[in-house]
Amino acid sequence: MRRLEVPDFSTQELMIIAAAREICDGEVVFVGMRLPITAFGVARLTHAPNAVGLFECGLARDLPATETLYTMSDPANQQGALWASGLVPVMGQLQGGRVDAGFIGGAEIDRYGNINSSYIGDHEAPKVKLPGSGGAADIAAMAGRLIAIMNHDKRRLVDRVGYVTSPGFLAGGDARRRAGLDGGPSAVITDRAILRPHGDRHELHLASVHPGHDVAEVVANTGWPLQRLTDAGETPAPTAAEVAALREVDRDGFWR
Amino acid sequence: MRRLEVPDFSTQELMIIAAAREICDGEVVFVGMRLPITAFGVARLTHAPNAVGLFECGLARDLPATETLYTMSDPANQQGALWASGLVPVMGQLQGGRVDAGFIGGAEIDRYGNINSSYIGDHEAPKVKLPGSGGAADIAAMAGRLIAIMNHDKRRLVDRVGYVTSPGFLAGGDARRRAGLDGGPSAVITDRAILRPHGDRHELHLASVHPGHDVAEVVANTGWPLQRLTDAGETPAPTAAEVAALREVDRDGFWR
Amino acid sequence: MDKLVGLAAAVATHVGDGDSVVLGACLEANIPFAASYEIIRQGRRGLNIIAPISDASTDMMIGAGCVGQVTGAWVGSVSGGLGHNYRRAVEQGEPQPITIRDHSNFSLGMALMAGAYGMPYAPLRSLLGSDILKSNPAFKLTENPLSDAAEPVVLVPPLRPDVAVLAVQRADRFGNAHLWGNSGVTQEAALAAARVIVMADELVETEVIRSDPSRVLFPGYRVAAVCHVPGGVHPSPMVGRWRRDNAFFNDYHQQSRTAAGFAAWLDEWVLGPEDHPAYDAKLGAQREALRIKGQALAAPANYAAT
Amino acid sequence: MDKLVGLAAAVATHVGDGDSVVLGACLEANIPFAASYEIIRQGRRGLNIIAPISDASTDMMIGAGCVGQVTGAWVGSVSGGLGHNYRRAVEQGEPQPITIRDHSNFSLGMALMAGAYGMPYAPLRSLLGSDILKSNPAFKLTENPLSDAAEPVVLVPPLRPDVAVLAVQRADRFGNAHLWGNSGVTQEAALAAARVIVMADELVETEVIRSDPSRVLFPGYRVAAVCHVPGGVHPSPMVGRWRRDNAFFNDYHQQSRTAAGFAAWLDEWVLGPEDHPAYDAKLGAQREALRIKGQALAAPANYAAT
Repeated sequence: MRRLEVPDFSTQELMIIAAAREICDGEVVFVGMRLPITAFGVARLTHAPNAVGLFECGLARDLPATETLYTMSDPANQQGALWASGLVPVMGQLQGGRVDAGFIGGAEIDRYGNINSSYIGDHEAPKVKLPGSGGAADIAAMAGRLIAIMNHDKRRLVDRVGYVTSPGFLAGGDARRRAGLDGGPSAVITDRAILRPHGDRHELHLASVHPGHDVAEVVANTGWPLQRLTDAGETPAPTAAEVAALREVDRDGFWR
Repeated sequence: MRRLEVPDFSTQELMIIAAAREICDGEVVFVGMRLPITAFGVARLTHAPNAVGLFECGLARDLPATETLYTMSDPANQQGALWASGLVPVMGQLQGGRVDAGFIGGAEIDRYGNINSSYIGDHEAPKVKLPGSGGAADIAAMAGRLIAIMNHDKRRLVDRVGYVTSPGFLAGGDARRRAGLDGGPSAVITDRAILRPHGDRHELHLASVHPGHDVAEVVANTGWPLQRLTDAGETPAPTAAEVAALREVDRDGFWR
Repeated sequence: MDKLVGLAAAVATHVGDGDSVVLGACLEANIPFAASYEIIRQGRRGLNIIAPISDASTDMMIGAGCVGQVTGAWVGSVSGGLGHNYRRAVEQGEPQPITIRDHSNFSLGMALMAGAYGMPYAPLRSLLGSDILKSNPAFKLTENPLSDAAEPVVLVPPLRPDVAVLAVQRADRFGNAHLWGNSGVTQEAALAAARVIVMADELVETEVIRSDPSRVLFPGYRVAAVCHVPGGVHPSPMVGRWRRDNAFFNDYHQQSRTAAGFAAWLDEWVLGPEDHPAYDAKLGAQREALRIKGQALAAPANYAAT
Repeated sequence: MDKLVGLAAAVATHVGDGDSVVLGACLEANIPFAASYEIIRQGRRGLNIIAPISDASTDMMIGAGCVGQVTGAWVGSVSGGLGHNYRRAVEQGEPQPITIRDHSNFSLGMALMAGAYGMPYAPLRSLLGSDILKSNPAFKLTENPLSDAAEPVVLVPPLRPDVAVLAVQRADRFGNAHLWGNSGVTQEAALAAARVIVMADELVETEVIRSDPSRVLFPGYRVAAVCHVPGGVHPSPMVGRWRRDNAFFNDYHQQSRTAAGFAAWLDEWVLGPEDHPAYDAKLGAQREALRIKGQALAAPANYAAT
């Protein structure tokens, strides 16, 4: 795993802590797997002790699992859950407007935050068949706001995705509203930076650059002419409390 | 309770046994409360050992309850049930075409088997406000066939009901089909007789007269010119096995 | 967050005049009568009572003048028959006129389900041919756009109640709750309502609820208040806890035949006792006779992860 | 009616060529892999596999040539990533082309719910703006007829599968079953399918199931066959019984990178062992290491009526 110059945390740990900061106290969040579920644990231990995580397999959970999860349906995610139910009752909370935020990943994201996790190339004769939406299309469409997690390179941050699995701001401007959707992306957390939509066009702008990276590098690795927010600076380094919380959640050092 | 000339069973017991005969083995039946649930117990003990009863409160049950029920949600109907769920999953079986038959009562029924349990008089200024549909409208609309239980007098068996809570054959003929419904009433069991729909008009005809009653009396107590099926005769008296089964189900002698 | 409060405080805080309130989501079982009584005591007015089948609860509240609208499928006394206060309100406008939004049980369940899951409406094959489509203007008769042949479909608008009061066997003080036996529309009501009041027969440690998350019908974070009211469902039954008080229902049904009889009944059982403990004390030995003393325990289920 | 049969007989009787089959209704848990393997052994062809997220099961069946269509939201290996057989089938038509009916998890759940409850369709606010509406022609974009303002609604046609294979912790021989932990779309699939095969990790007396009817997700009369297959969900997890075999999934993911690697894997793990007991024996100590030995029992629930 690549190490930053600052020796106390890995890039992935910084991404986790940046993701944790996106969760507010008391919120109901679709946290999904891998990085976001760890971020959720950090948020609970730091600034968001009353946040609740939802999982599309049918679970609601507040306490972190007792061991590293490989899937959201692992027994360690079920034991001690707040609610073990079905997909429809839990994802129905999204459609009912009862979910504050959601995290998803994907293969590609574009300048308006649209995400593709289905097809590279023509969907009738694709070059690459990706696994598909899972719950991502639902979370992107119906969560109060969306946080996307991506690796930052030009093949992944593209001008326009060829297939919109999970809608962002579509063609930008009021296109999302016209399609009948509220919400939309609020942050894209990459291994180099954080992007956020800006202004009426909702185009993703550079919000901050992670320690050890610079603006030129981020721009060079983005597939559209990336603009900067006026207050764009460096992503704040993790605090001691955040790192301590992460080490508590990530017992096995999976993300170090 | 009025006794028939034949001393071995009451009118209500005969109605219960007649109702039990309407249930076929292996069927899934909305049995409701009072008389039909007892009939269901008799059917299980005689010719339909694999019938299953559904209750709109969210229950499926095969074994009779261990004590007399006052409501379908009484603890005695829950303990030992096959399935304790919600209203939607259970009534959804009706809409899915998975229910063979249903029993309902009501305040009024008409010559085409439409039942009113809502309003006597104009529904905007009714003379009598009845309790309403409960699940009756659903059972009448969506069960494979409907068995109605009524007391037989002219105020109850009327030419046309003023308000259709639970649809029968509506205006007769193919009116029910045109309204988008399959199924329909297959029997009306009263304290004097059994009526069944006949021919293309689906008008209720006299199918059999209970022992101790006669055709003229039944016709005189029916609110439309009641016609007879060509094979109309006497309702077969309960067999010894049927009476024994009923006495087993009706431990407290509630129906004697 | 500790949500444990007294029933009077929960009603005062969360049930306002004119609110739509689910009372009796489990059909004949687990009706939160103690909450109905408290709402009457506090003199709430103009409520829209939502319940598929309320047994006598809705009838009482109508007679006490709390109700402006009934959104339901059936109002009366399940073992008795007609609801006398319901009749007086609709037929004579006494104590005041009420509006009825007729439903069938299934259409009401589907309406709450649509509210729970944010559906724009629920499409229904039921109610076709029924005059419920005429007496309740909320329904819309359409054709199925996915079908080539003519296929009528009834659209049921979602119900999103202001409050749902839900009685459960046990809950913790954070709103996590276990309910078993039939659940009627409990899950849908809890997920559709803006505010949920849980009325727990037993208050337990949070570990008890967490030991069995599949017995949780709605997540605790949706709950606004938890009230510990043992026997609060009386006279309705609750499996494993309370038998139905059939005699009490029959007595209510007889006394409520006249407005004066109902007023006397209301004075004796609702306005007289200042709260549920006083009502409970008045029931005395009758209440203890209804307590379920047997044990028929669910087979153990193991949730271990390792 | 006694419905207990061997898994091979259940598959032979109830799963036919061209059938639509739900395999993996619980998302990553309780995937009935033993049934997937048996379907492969019996050489079924042209199946329409329905599952929101199948983990590796659908990928295997595609590689084995059993699949003509996938109706799902996600095919791959949850801990590994891309589904290599899925890719080969779609990108190169190897071993044969397949049709994809794209869904999101929620649209698939709603489609099965519509099938379960006989709804003419499910109206959805999700999928708006998504190209899933373009690549799956089954969806229809409409306007909400109950809304005055323009409000787009996606109509999802119901799914009524021919067969659903559902893994549960325990069942009796009559089809009555208990499942706990997350349930995914198990209830909807069971109620929507024409035929249900229950794959029970433990076979119990009917009294065990009747002791807790609220833990029953679908009534036993809807079940066509009960198969007693301890550990039949391997390599997927089942709370209280089996941990996930992460190494096995990873090994599958690596080996299936090439068609030849997949063929070797298939020979070793599916075509080689003649049935589940043989597969189980081959796993040997690895399987026992996955067995959950701890106890974390659900708090008792009393169903007594008196």
